[in-house]
Formats: sequence, C-alpha cells, structure tokens
Amino acid sequence: MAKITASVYTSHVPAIGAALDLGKTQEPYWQPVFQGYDFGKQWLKDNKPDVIFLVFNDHATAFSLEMIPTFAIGTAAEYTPADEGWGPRPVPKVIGHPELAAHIAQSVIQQDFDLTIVNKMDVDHGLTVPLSLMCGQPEAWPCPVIPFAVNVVQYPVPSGRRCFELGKAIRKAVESFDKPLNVQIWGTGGMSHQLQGPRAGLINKEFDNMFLDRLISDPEGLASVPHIDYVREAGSEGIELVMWLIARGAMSDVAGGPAPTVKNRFYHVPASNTAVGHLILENN
Amino acid sequence: MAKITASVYTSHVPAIGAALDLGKTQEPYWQPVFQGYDFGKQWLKDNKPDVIFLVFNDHATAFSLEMIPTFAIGTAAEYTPADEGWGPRPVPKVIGHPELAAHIAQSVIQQDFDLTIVNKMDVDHGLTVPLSLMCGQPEAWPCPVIPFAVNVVQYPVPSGRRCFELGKAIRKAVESFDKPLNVQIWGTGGMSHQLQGPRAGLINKEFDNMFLDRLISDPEGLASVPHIDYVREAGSEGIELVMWLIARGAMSDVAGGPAPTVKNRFYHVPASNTAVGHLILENN
Amino acid sequence: MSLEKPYLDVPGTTIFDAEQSRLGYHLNQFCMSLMKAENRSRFKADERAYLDEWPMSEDQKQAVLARDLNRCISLGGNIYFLAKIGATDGRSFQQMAGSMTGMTEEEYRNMMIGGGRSADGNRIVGEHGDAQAENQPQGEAGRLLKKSPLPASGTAPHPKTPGSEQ
Amino acid sequence: MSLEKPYLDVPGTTIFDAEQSRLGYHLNQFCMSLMKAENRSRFKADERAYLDEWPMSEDQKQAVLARDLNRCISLGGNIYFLAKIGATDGRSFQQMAGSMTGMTEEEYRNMMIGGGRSADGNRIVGEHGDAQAENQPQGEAGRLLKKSPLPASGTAPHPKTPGSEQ
Ligand SMILES: [Fe+3]
Ligand SMILES: [Fe+3]
Repeated sequence: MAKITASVYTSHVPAIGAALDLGKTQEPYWQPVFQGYDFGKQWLKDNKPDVIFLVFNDHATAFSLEMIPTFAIGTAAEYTPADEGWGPRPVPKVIGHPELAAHIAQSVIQQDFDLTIVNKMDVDHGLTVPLSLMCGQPEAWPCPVIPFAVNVVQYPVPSGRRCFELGKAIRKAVESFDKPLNVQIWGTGGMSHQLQGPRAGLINKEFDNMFLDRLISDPEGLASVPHIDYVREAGSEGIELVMWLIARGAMSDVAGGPAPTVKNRFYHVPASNTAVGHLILENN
Repeated sequence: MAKITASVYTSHVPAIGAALDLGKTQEPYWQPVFQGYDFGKQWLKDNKPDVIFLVFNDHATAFSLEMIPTFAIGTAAEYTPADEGWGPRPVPKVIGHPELAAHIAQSVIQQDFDLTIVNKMDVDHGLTVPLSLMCGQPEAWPCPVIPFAVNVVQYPVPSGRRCFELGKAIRKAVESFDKPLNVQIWGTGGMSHQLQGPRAGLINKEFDNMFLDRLISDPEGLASVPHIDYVREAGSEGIELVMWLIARGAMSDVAGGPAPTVKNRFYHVPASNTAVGHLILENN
Repeated sequence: MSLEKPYLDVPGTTIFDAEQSRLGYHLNQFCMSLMKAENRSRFKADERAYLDEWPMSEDQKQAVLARDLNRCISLGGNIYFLAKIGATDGRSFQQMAGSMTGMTEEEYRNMMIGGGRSADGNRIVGEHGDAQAENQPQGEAGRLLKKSPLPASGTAPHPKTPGSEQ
Repeated sequence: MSLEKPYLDVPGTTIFDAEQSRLGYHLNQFCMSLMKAENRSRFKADERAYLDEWPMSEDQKQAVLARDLNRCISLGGNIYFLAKIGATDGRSFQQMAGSMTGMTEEEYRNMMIGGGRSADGNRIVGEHGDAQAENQPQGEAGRLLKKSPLPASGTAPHPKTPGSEQ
C-alpha cells in the first residue's frame, strides 16, 4: 500500500528561482536563504520518495480568468515549466504520475471534494521553485510529481478548514492505492507577504512563527483561522499559507497516529518581498 | 431578498433541438414530445422568472479532457451557443447574470463546495434544448440564465448525495442575495438512455417513473441511490439524472418548508435514443 | 490500477473513467478538434493525413477511419467526443448509437419506437439479454453472421456494423 | 453587490474578489497575453496599438501605459496578472511591489532588508501605520510631495511613483 512518509513546507518566491537560475546563490543577500535548505537537500537525497504530491498555487499562469478551479489535480504524464513573462525557467520538465493521480482524484471526489481534473498545465514558479530549493539544479527532478493547484488568487479562496479536511481525504486516498509507493506531500506558498498597494512589503515574523508553531503542534486549531486574519496579519498574499494545511492534514497524527518528528525548521526575512519559511515533518 | 420560486426538470436530447430547428415539431414522431411541453411553455410565460439557474452537463463541448471541473458556475455576461459539429444551433445567445452568479459562487464555495468559476464558455444542447423546450423559438430568451455545469462525462461523477447537498447550498446562497429576484432552478439531462456499445438504446420506464415519484416525494432517499444503480437501470448516460437532484435540493421543503405543488408531469418514449421526462414543481 | 470499479460487469457498456480517459486522451482530443468547421473540412479532405497530426495509436486511427465506434470506445474513446466524428459525417446520435449494436438503422429506430431496449437480462454480465456478449451482433448483422460465420482470426470483440462507412 | 466583504477595511489593500475580477476581466486577460514572447514583442513595438486590440476601458489603458499599478488594481487588475507587464519590462516583483508604495527602489529594498513593513498600525483602516491613506505616498515621493504639493485637481488616490516608466 502507498504511504505518506513525510511532509515538506516551503515558500515559493519567484526571485529565489531567478537567483538560482542566474547563479546568485552565494551572494550575501541570497546565501542565508539557500543555506536554510542545505539540510533539506541532503534529507531529500537520503529519503527519496517515489512520488511528490505538490500542493501549490498557480499565479495567473496556467489558469486565466476564463476558468478558475478551486482545487485542480494534475493527472497528466508531464508538465512544462511555464513562461511567466520572463521566459521559462531553465529547469527540467516535471514528470507526473498519472496512475496515482487518477486514483487520488477518484477517491477524493468520492469523499465529496469537487476537484477539477487537469491533463494539460504549464507549471509556474509556485511548483518549480520548491523543487529547486529542495533539489538544487539537477538534470531531472528526482521523482514524479503530482501537481495540485489551489485557487488563492480570486476570492473566495478555500478556507483553512476545507484545506485541512482535504489533506485528510488525500491521506485516505494514498493509503488505498495498492502499490507500495513512498509518497511525500509538500505544501508551498507563504509566508507573510503582500505584493500590492501602499501596504506592499508587509512582513510579520510573530505571525509566521506562531503559524509554524501551531502547524507543528495544533494544526486542527490553526485550520480555524479565518481568511481575514491572514490578510491583516500576513499580508494579502500571505493567504497562500492555507495550502500548508492541506499537506499537514495528510499527516498520520491527524488520523490518530503518533506526532510527527520535526526534522528541520527554518525562517528568514527577506527574499524579495517575502518571508521565507521551511519545515520538514516525518511521520512516525 | 432573492427567492427560488420553482424548479423545472427536463431531458435535453440533441435530436429535440434539431427537430425544432428543422421545423419537424408537427411530425408524428415528434408531435407527442413537443405537446408534452405545451403546459410548461404557457406556465413559463405566466411565471416568468428574473433569472434561471440552469443545471446541465457539457457534452465534451466547452470542456475537453484538458480540464474537467466537477462543478462549474458561469459568471460571464453572455454565452454563445456552441458548434457541436453540426454547426451552432440557430438560437439566441444566452445572457448571464454575473452579479447573482458571483454571489452564489462565493456563498457556495464558503459552504465547502469546490466550484470552478467560468467566465468563457460556449453552451451546448444540454443548456439550449431545455430553453427551447420551455420557450419555443423566441428572438431572445425570456430572462438571464446562470449556467451551472456538472461533470457526468468522466468518472467519478459527483454522487447523488453530493448533488442534493449542493442544491441546499444553492438555495441558501440565493436567499442571501439582497435584491428581490424571482429565481427558478432547472435540472436537466436524463432520463434513461444509453448511447454506447451493444447495450445502446436501453430504456427503463419503471425506473424513470420511480425516479419521478421519489423526486417529488422522497428526494432525500432518492439522493442515496448509488451511481451503479443508474448505470444498470437507466443506462450509462442515465447518470445525468443526478443533476435533477441539485435542483430538487434547492426547493424549500428540503429546508423544512411545505411540500411543493406538482404543476406538470410528463413522460414519453422515445426521443431519438432517450426517454423524455419533464416535471414542474412550485414552492409553496 | 487500484481504482474501485463496480461497473465492470454491466454488459455491452464501457464506463469512461480515468483509465479510459488516459488511454483515449489523444483520440478524444482529435474528436474535439472537429468542432471547428475548418478542421472538419481538412479532415474530410484527407482523413489519414489529418489523423497523422495527432499522437494517436495506429489502432485508434484505424478505428476512426472504419467508423467503428465500439472499437473506438474500447481504445479509450468516449461517445460525447466520438459524436463529433458522426456530426462531421452528418450522422445523428441515433445513427451513431445504432451502429454499435449491429442493427440496421431501421431496426434500431424501430426498437426505440417500440419502447427501447429492455433492462431485463441486461443488468449484469451473465444474464441472457440482447446486450450480452453472446448475442452480438444484434439484428440483421447477427442473422448474417450466423449464416456465414467470420473466419476464426477475428479477435475484435465487436464486428463491423453494416451502417458504418469504411 | 451583496457579497460579504470583511476585507474592505484593510489599509492599502484591494482583495481580488468576484467584483474586482469582473471589473478587470479584459485588463487581466490582456496581461495574460504577455506570457507569449511574440505578444511581448508586439506590445513593446506599439503599446497603444496592442492595447487597442482589447476591450479595456480608456482608464485601464492609460493606467497600463503609465505603469501605474495602484491605478490598475483600482480598475480591477490583480498583481499576479499585472506582473506580466513588469516581466515584459524586465522588472522584478520587488520593483513592481515597491512602485506601489511611492518609495524609491532602494528605499523599498532597504525596508525589506530591515525586516519588512510592520503590521502594527496597518491592520485596520484608521490606525496610524505607514500604509494608511494619510501617509501616502511613502519615502522620497512623500517627502517631495510635502515640499511641493500637487495641484488640487488630483483625484487619483495613488500618485505616480518615481520608479514607474511613463
Ligand atoms: Fe505564490
Ligand atoms: Fe445529455
């Protein structure tokens, strides 16, 4: 049976991708950011999964205003890194896992989550920057990836509670797959940031660290934080943090298992407009 | 406050549209089909709503396999009748109601239905044939229409239970809109039919009439009928009937109000490959 | 695959699930392209050349060229997509549906006027209704088949129907 | 509109909801078109002509031409869409975000290096943080403004920022 072995959380700032692609990782500005992922890179080598279920949001790249899915699961064989306007990032294409993705889609829809199934999607920095942070610059990504896109662009976005419940449903879906796959689930986006208006540049270290604390030890309670609190405390784009609750909801302690082990925790300000947060939790 | 005043249910066979467009309504084959809608046409004139919330399914027209939303709500200003391969039907374009649609989208998403919001969509016979049956061949449709598309093409399709619950959420959404609109909700598709394989042409009058009976008097129980029963009893495309449960779930008796009045009930076999069913329920 | 499929024992019926969808992705996307009038013209002008623009399997292309809808479905096609081929040929949904049974157009039409195919005997594989495998093809095609059986090589589960254009 | 909007009292912040989305539909779809290299070239060659291909309001076109992102947002633009304009100009997300505050690029960058803008005073309209309306524009632009106030005609809520290309 397939099993979720760990969850990884990380911000997915576009400037981080640009810094990596342009060879700036050793510059004083960027060096502390990338150093924060040294542990994670080694950990991922030592704990290579068969599949990564990667929760991210599209930033007006694959999805225009023509069609805005609340939750979209990628069941395609592969995904091309998108041209977001700066030209496509020079990173490997993303290989999917159609079989597991279709299984999860079926199971999760039957658990009353109204997914959109996507077979053609270019993937933007929301998906590729977390891979870059955790894998560096490989010829190919280490394993297949199932992209799972969440609408956090147009309101209303799904609530923290809905995201957390979705995580539970994904865990059930994975565990009912009949092949022995080692699956990691990644939650990306955040932490505090605001990209618009006179309030651009908002950073809230206290909120972010409270979020990390509660994500580890009180995810159920954290899931009840309403949207407006994210906007006020973590900036209008800080709402991306709800995606971390999907990954967290898929961990086994939520379903009555033992508490996960915190393998790594990292926090840094700034990367461009954004606070960077990163966490690795292993199931026990 | 806006209010759902009635629900209308009808099959949406493409051949019915063709018969109407080609002036065949008085042919012996078609005459009994169209006669079944004489009451409904007059009733709609006498009970003209401000908006029709029209639940239908797209038949591989607006949605290819690139993106398959379980539930999609149209928030656009207008929708063009689609070219399904025979050329577009010669019917008026469909005028939307962006304001109410956006309100319903927001409310229903906040009630944990993971809608896809659609701003560009050509509408196929699933939407235009019910309008033709109930309105004839007008210069313009009598009122704005909010298209609500349900995936019944690729499995898993949403369960009857999920559809019924969605109807309840739509009723709440409509009733929280702050303008005094008279809203009808239409459920379309079905009744028994199968369009594929050696079993094509299956019709099940007993099942269809049981469905109509229970839709009127026991919708809650009917909502628990599993997919496989529809396939076995009503044919592989009979699964479209789950859409009727969305409209039925939005009626006020489901929320504790008085039972609706059955204004009309009609059943006929065949129209092309399909059994035709039609029902009008008024809230009291 | 580990998806639960309670629908595999319905006779003469293929449920279009994720697995079928994957199998038929390019076949169905080809069909979608026929919703544009200019593509219909190009397809009609040279079917083979048009099909060769799509990464479909040779089997899928042959099934399309033969208008063998049962074969198309067994190769991942879905009837709502395949209907675009019929529309391009100027055929109705009734003609398309009928073509999958082996009946002549008239036979199928008469069956529908007579109240359609009964569900009795056709709910579960192993019953004895007219949609069961042992009763294929139906109608005139079935009678012809019994008179002069096909050569034993025939592995195709669904013989060609008289109504389909070669 | 009867949508509940608990987010209208956050200073210096526009939430992209259904109403904004409707208002900015064509503006944002124009931005999406800049994801194709050939469209970026065409836009750069003649911005006005390219904009005129879109059913946008004149206000929206002027806001784009002026690279006034605050104005674009007030007219229904969303930053993730508008970012495609910045990308076309070769500007980073930090340059774009900074341009909406009135600060110079260096001022904004230094604010971020210093830990970013504090949430204190900036949670609710009516507090006294640097994102409140009475404190706009910020940084060098604000200081300039205080020295030589704009003519009273200025109804635009967000004055042009120094970093934006005319
Ligand atoms: Fe993001
Ligand atoms: Fe239909």
